[in-house]
Amino acid sequence: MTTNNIRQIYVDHSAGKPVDSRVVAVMLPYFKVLYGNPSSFHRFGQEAKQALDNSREDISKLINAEKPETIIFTSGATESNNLAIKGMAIRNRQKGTKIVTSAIEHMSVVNSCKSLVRQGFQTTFSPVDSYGLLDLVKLEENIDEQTKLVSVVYANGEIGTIQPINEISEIVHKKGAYLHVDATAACGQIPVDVNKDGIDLMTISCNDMYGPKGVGALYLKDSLRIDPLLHGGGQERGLRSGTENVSSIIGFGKAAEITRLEMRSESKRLVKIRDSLIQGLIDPISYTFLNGHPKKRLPDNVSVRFNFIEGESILLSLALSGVFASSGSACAAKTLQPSHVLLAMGLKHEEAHGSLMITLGRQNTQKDADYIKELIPGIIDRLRNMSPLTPKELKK
Amino acid sequence: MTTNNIRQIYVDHSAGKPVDSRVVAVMLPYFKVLYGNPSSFHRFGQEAKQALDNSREDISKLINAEKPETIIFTSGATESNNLAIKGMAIRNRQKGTKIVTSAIEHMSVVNSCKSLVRQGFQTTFSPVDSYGLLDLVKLEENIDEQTKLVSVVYANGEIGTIQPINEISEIVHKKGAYLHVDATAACGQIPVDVNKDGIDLMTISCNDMYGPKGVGALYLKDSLRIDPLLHGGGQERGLRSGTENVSSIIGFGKAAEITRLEMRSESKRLVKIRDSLIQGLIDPISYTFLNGHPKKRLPDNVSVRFNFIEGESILLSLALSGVFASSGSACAAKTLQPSHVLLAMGLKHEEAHGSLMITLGRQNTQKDADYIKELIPGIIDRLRNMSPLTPKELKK
Amino acid sequence: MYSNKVMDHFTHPRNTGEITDADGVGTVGNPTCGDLMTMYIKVKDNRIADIKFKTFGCGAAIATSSMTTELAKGKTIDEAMKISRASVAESLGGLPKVKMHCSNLAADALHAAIEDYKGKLEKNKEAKK
Amino acid sequence: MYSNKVMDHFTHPRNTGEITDADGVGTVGNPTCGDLMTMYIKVKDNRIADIKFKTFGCGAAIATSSMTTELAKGKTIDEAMKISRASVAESLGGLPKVKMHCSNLAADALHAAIEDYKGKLEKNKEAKK
Ligand SMILES: Cc1ncc(COP(=O)(O)O)c(C=O)c1O
Ligand SMILES: Cc1ncc(COP(=O)(O)O)c(C=O)c1O
Repeated sequence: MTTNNIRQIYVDHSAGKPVDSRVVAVMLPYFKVLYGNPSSFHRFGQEAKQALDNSREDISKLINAEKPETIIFTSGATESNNLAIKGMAIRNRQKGTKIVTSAIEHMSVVNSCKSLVRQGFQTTFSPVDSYGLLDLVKLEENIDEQTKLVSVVYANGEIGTIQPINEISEIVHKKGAYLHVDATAACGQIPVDVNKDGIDLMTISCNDMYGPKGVGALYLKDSLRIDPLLHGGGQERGLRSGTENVSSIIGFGKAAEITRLEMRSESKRLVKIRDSLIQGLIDPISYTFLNGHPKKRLPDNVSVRFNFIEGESILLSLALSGVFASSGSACAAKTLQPSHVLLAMGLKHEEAHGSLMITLGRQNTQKDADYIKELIPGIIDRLRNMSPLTPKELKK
Repeated sequence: MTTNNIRQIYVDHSAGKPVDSRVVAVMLPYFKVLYGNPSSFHRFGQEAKQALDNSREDISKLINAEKPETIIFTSGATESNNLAIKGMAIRNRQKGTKIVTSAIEHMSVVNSCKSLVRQGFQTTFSPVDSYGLLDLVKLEENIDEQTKLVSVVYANGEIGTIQPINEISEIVHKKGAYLHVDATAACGQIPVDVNKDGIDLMTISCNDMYGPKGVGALYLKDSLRIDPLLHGGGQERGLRSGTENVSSIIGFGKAAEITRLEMRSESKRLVKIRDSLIQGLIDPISYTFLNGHPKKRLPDNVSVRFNFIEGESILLSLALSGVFASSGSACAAKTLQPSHVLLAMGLKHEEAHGSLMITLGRQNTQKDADYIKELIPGIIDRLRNMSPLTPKELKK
Repeated sequence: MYSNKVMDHFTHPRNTGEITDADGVGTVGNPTCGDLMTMYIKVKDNRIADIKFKTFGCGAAIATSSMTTELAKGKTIDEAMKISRASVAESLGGLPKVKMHCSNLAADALHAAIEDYKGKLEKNKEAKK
Repeated sequence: MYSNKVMDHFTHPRNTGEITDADGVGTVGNPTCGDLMTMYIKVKDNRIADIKFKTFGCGAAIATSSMTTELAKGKTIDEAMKISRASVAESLGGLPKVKMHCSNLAADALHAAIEDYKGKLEKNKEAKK
């Protein structure tokens, strides 16, 4: 990292989070001392295996799973989503070949569904309202007898809106389908209870709980069966082969434990900062709007759009002042398309381009929010003055 | 790890290796300081991305790849094997639906091939001789016009035999197929050169080079195209989606660099210890044989079989004396089947059950070998005395 | 990802704003795609006497707009028509590959403004006839 | 993975060896599967006066063989027939799940040895008639 003297405020936590020092501490012995393969017969192996099982237990506790064995370790949320969707779809192909999902899913869900087209599956992307909440009436209509799998994001990290998973679960089960929930962004920020929420499969990300990148999990309800994606030595009850990423899984367990103990107070803290930031941007700056739901919202998420300007130039200006955030703008992404999530809520392309996502984390304080609130109006003003796109009343 | 006073000699390196301290050192900053997502626009992201590219370069140098972009990061050797085999097979299904592989492949190759049966593929497992060397005449016969993919292990970690990849490559290419090589155990121990060896796709494991578990790579020749296994955000040129396991990939790069610089001298050192150990077991103990080829052999691999006794009880006895190894015995494995690799060389089941695999590593010394040489005869003697399976002349 | 020169033009863009009595105005791009630029020119003795721009777009779009105005100012109409996307990018010390096409419209906007000016000139001549 | 008792019986197996003039011999298992056991018994006054075993197999196989001989020694034939796989495993403080079936053949070997003894007894009686 280039060092310079300006203050550095990282507010892109939905993209990547630092690993908690307590997590790193429990990982280190597994690099240098406890480096056995959990499949090995001797104590190096058996102690690694025991540690994996402890992590399984920590994670199952966090989500109130019926037993530790419901947790399958993967390489991350993307793999968990792929495994859940393809594994369930292919396992149940005789019973039905339609998948229903929402219009605001992460690309790992979208593209997993699309990859199944060649194998004879169809996917329906169920719509959301202007807050990003699933339209439950339409959802119910979309689930037909051919539908055995419904996949819904618990909360989308870009807009922060939290879905009514409980109600969705009732609809899905009434219709005789299974519910997969992508809880990548939600799990760790809000209480997630697979039991109460009625979830059959659930994607969990480790880095989103301040654990290492490169590891994730899929919760698979005890009685359920899926086809594996990765074939091999039969690890993870045959559902996910490959030598286990032991050190990271140990870190995952610790991250889950810390989250379970600290989430409630940390989320409360973040909600305050979040709301002060949202108000501090929307109130003073004209033509500025909140993306997503004002209340049913992830504690870390501030997603706003500034009309008449483009997101990358906002990010660039922020970065020059030491603030690192993200945008729904096409220019800031690899795809050169504005975020499909923002468009699904009914935003126009140019509105999506002007979106700014600030996602808070454990290191952020109210002071950071205050600094950002002071900083942004000037940036917006400068860019709008350069823009040909202002409405009459903004023109100088 | 339970501490006790006896000396601990870990000789199960083909199952798992400690992570080199120099590797851990370069990983740590990526947990706590450089935790950006490589897809992020700002400097946290860009510096992570730069670091990934540096690792790609280190790995491509080690295997003499034509350019860094030929390296695709995965979650490990199992995923690389799955991606290579399924990705190539499905991409080229119009051209042919037969896969040829060997009878001594790792289960991740075996089961990847088998998983394609449902999609209309067939697999032929080409035989090996009593040293575990591929029968090249049979291999050539097995490759027909329907065969677009041949997958061969560079060296199997259980028996240590190194295949003549160069000759295999000529046969495969003459027949118009592509060659995938599983170099999990080989890469890091012997010089591997995708260019000289004529390899089209190659699986590389990170832990096998004293890097962290949970990360691996697939070398994919520049002009080649495969179908992805994991769909999503389009990372790794769309061939492997999912947020990159940054810290581990950084460690992977460092591990590859260290390997490139130190492999030659380290392998020389190991070969000496290995050969002294092999001689020290085979010469004094009757009815004891080497598994695999005596010369074309991985530097770390000591694989022997003791007739009339069973491997798990050998392992147990060794562990009581502080030596941690592995066995081809069914009892030491999850499958309750003796190693298919040993059986493929023509061993009888009871011979396979009595196999002991010692795989050496950087921490092992000649002293360790001497200790093991002293220890084993007594163990074998004791167990044989208990066994009903001795031939006439061994009976007391 | 951007060169120092790009960052300089992004943070201190030259010649932003409108010319209300412009001799030529050119607009290119589309807000739907994330880029929209308007160039205003004032022509005197066949030279670009003054030039201003308004840009909706990313850092590259703003910097290329700024650089284009700097390159064009004082040039004859013919010389200004020779300013190309490539020469603008080059003057900025290069642009990231992904930005070369989508956000490098400023030269096009300049050309559009000049065409507009020429068109008006033609009309005036017609009118005078 | 093994209990202390299993490890004790593995490291210090009781009653290993053969009885050359055994009254009954029982062999079960198959080396192909990785387990083979032979039990030798000496019977006096309807009691197991001496017992020895030979076992090819894993730690569990050796320990259960040893424990079985210990349980059987001194018992009457009828009592010894009641020694089961479950009671052997229990006496050892439990066995790993995967080992419960494949490597817990010692009770079967004991029963086979007793059946062998009974068979011989029968034959002897027949012969005496
Ligand atoms: C809702 C959601 N699902 C899945 C993913 C994929 O996570 P990863 O890239 O870590 O595999 C993300 C990543 O940001 C996400 O936000
Ligand atoms: C030759 C070979 N290929 C592939 C693998 C699979 O490696 P992993 O379990 O790390 O994915 C192994 C593991 O030991 C191996 O020996």
